[in-house]
Amino acid sequence: MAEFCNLRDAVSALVKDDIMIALEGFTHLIPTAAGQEIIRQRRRNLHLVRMTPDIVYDQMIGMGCAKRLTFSWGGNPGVGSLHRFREAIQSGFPNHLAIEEHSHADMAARYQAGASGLPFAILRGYVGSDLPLHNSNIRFIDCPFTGETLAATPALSPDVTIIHAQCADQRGNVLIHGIIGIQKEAALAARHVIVTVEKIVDSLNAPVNACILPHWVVDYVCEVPGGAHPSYAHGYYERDNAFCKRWDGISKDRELFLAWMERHILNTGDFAEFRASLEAENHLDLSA
Amino acid sequence: MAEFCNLRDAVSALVKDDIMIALEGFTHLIPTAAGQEIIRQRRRNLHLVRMTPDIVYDQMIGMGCAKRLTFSWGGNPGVGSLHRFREAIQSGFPNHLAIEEHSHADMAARYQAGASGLPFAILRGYVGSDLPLHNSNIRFIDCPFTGETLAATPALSPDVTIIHAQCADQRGNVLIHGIIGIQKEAALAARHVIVTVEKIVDSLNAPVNACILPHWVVDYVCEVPGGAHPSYAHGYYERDNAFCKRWDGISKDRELFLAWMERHILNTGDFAEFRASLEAENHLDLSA
Amino acid sequence: MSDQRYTASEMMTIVAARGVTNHTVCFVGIGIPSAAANLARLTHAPDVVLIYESGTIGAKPTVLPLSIGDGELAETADTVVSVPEIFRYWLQGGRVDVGFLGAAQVDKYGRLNTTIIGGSYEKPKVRLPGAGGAPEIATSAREVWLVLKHSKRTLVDQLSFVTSSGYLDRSDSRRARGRGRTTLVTDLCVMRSDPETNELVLSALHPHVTVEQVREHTGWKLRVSDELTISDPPTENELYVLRDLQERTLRAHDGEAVNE
Amino acid sequence: MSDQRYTASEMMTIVAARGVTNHTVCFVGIGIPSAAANLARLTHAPDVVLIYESGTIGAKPTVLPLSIGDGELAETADTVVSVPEIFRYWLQGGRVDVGFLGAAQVDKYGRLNTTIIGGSYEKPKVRLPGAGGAPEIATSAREVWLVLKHSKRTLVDQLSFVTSSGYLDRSDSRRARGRGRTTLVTDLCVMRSDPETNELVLSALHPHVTVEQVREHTGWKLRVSDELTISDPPTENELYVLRDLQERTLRAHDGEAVNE
Repeated sequence: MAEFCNLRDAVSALVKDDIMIALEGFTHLIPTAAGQEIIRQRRRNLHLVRMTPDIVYDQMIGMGCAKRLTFSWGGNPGVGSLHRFREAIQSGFPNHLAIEEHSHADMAARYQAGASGLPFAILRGYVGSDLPLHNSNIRFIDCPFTGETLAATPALSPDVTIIHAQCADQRGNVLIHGIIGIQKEAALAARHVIVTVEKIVDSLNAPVNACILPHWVVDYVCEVPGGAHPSYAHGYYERDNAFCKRWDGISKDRELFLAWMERHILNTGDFAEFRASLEAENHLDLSA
Repeated sequence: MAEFCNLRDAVSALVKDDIMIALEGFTHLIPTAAGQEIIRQRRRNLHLVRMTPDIVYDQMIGMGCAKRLTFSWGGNPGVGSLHRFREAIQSGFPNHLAIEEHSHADMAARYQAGASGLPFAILRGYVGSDLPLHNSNIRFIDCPFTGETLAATPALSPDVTIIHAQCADQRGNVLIHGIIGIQKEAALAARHVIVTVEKIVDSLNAPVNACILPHWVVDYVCEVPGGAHPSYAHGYYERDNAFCKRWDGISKDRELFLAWMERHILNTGDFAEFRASLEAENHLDLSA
Repeated sequence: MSDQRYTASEMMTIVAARGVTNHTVCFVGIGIPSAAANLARLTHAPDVVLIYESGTIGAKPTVLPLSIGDGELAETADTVVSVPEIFRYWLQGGRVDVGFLGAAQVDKYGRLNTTIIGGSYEKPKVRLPGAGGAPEIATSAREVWLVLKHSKRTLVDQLSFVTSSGYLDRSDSRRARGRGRTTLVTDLCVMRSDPETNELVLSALHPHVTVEQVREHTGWKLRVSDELTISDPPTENELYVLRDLQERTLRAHDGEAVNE
Repeated sequence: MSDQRYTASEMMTIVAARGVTNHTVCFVGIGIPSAAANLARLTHAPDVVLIYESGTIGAKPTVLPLSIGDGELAETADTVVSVPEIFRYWLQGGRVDVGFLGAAQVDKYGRLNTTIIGGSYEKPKVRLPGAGGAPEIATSAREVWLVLKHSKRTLVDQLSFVTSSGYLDRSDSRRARGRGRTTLVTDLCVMRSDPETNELVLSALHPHVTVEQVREHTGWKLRVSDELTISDPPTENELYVLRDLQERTLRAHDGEAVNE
């Protein structure tokens, strides 16, 4: 049964040190506010899971929240590298980051298996690739009918999945639309689910076959307008491409990164304050 | 690339004797008109596939179109048994009908595997059931990670799949909504696809995440208003429950069945004539 | 049955409905299971979540569906997903509390036959519709509730065919998910499975029904619970809501019959 | 390059675009592949179907997306499906004619590295983003088109890591689907894979480029086709449409930058 609360309480209730947690979003509807709240609550030793780790995972990794990352593509879309992610892998700063690396098709299949109550998934994957040499969670299995060899990978079942969606109704039913990515599967694969939404509405007015998470598969619904920034929320706001570019500069330098995180995240109480803090800086920059 | 034509030409181009063919629809949007056209063209030795064979499959089986049936539940929903289906299995009339029987979850997984280009699918299925004893297409496989034993079944890839949908646009993009059943998977699993629609429209005006078959996966689109009768088309017409009940009487008796099929299907040129023929009979009945 | 206020069939539906706890998720078969689940929704369990295998999640039909995929289910559902999704993400995903089923035959372990009666599988005397969703509902739902009319032809010692079981009795090495507790509701009584042996044990009689009557109509040697109880007769409200629902249903579906 | 009408990068994009046949289905990576595929759509291949791995099928963006999941793609698509569906039903389902990819490194078989440069996998000198969709695009698309800038650092003899291959070279018993023909378009030339050996062979030079120049910038001992041709220079229309697209794109994305 979905409970409504603020993001701080939801994160504090479910996100504990050492758990496996997925904050999913495929370039659209990325749950940035939730990731930043986890940083604020100084969680440690998390096993982070995500197909496409980007800025918010760069922030979490750079602030030392993660001991392990399971992923298939890590970058700042349209910009380039993730510097905190790279530095963690290349130099072990701020701590050693173990990685488990798959392809997109595989990660999607793993979430599907988790959502489907299956222990593993099969795919036509990795033919000729070196990835299986470095990942014992990629194995091979023979078809009992044709004898073909296929890749097999274990189901993903995060302790907690957090996603951001456009809206929820008064009961906590959640509507996701536009690029829906892997969010439904990531939520259904998890033991607990937090959903941040742009808006809580009286009625979803959803098309009959829309992508809906019923209230009874969601633990907490938190209204966090703008909570996907700098990514976008179809129907609400566009992506902040300029911020994505700025992130390249902020994150390239350890000290600059840490100072920025301190100022805008650790020293703010919630996402609204974070946005205000960013705004204030922008105005300073513009007037300077 | 979707071509527009009448149903007679579409069936005659793609439905040949001896092929494996699925006419799918899950109580909603059942492609009755297409099945009746196959009867009219006197196709033989078909391997019929469907999760829920109902009246139109009863008609095809009773008229001797089928040599084999792969299915998971055969009945006249809300009414009872399918008499032609039963007589074919129990007494071999009008011909021996080989059957291959699965569960719904399994059939759905088989279509998914077909649509996914995989040779097989896995499921938590058939624990303690006698079905695997009679069906060599149900096997078991061990998870390479947990050691659990799961059911495995081969992909379904019909030579032709026929479905009925609400509408198609001028390019042949097809929209299905309401209870969407297994239609998308059945279409994507097949080598060739025929779609009958209630209406060809200028624009689908479909929600962004609607169930759409793009024109380039469809061979033929045929406008056949009412083509799902006696099932229903969400947004167009309701189910004709009275006809479903009447079918019980018509189909119970071999001679009555054959006379009815002769009069209403073999002696009519297409679905519109069939509907007119039924109407005429109803008026006679009412005035009698 | 001497109480003329209600029929045995009404008692069966009402007792089955009482088993539905509010906020549970029920995977519902058509017929009496659907009537019972909706009666529960309209009385003590307004927040029960009804799933039909056609893909409708959270259906709240105002009249009972004639088929598993009536338009009424789609129109009143919270969302409608595809058939593969309903079986994979929702049933097999372990999200169903109660699977609500009927059957042609049931044995003392609550295993179901919906395949054939008599003869051999290849040449049956009577061919039934087949498995549908039941083999996997039997394993993936946390509990199974069965509703069927009591007779020696339906509660049998030996099934003609085991269509749906769910018990991990074939091999120890298979660590797949096993079947949860079973409750059988008939027009005479309620049986609950013994958690140790999985055997259905007579646990409650409908009012005015005797153990002897139940034994007489049961195909196996029946065990009776030490804590045998007698179910409460239908309340006025239960009867009113059930009859109202059934009348609405008849009117809706007959209306169509008149048009034909 | 002596013709000042166009840049080498424009030539690369235009030649890649020419490879896109009308009515084919392209699975498109971000960057130059996306520019080339959309240029084709806006010139000679109006009915090409563009699929992005974010789930957008039949996208017709008016400006080039910065990411694989821009709203522009969803808004202009025929339909938007989930990420698991795009990989399972559409890519693995065998419905993609051409996979259009970039990479950090490519070897003479057209195998790709997007994982690390230098060092070991555990302790790389440079960590790259990783596999993304490429390992399965390489096996499931009927053909692979690669677009990248020509240099000894990108066209290498030995990949630091084989991220994506698709060749069935590990085991004869594995009968999985193998990789189709590969075309590599760079800012100097076009290479096509030999159907027998899978080796990339120089098949066409861009205007004013010599075989020697190509050899000089290629990390492996280059084979040259017996039927080596010279690609036509960009037409006025190709250049006009490409520049127009890129200007529109810059304007759209700069517009947002100004707001920040």
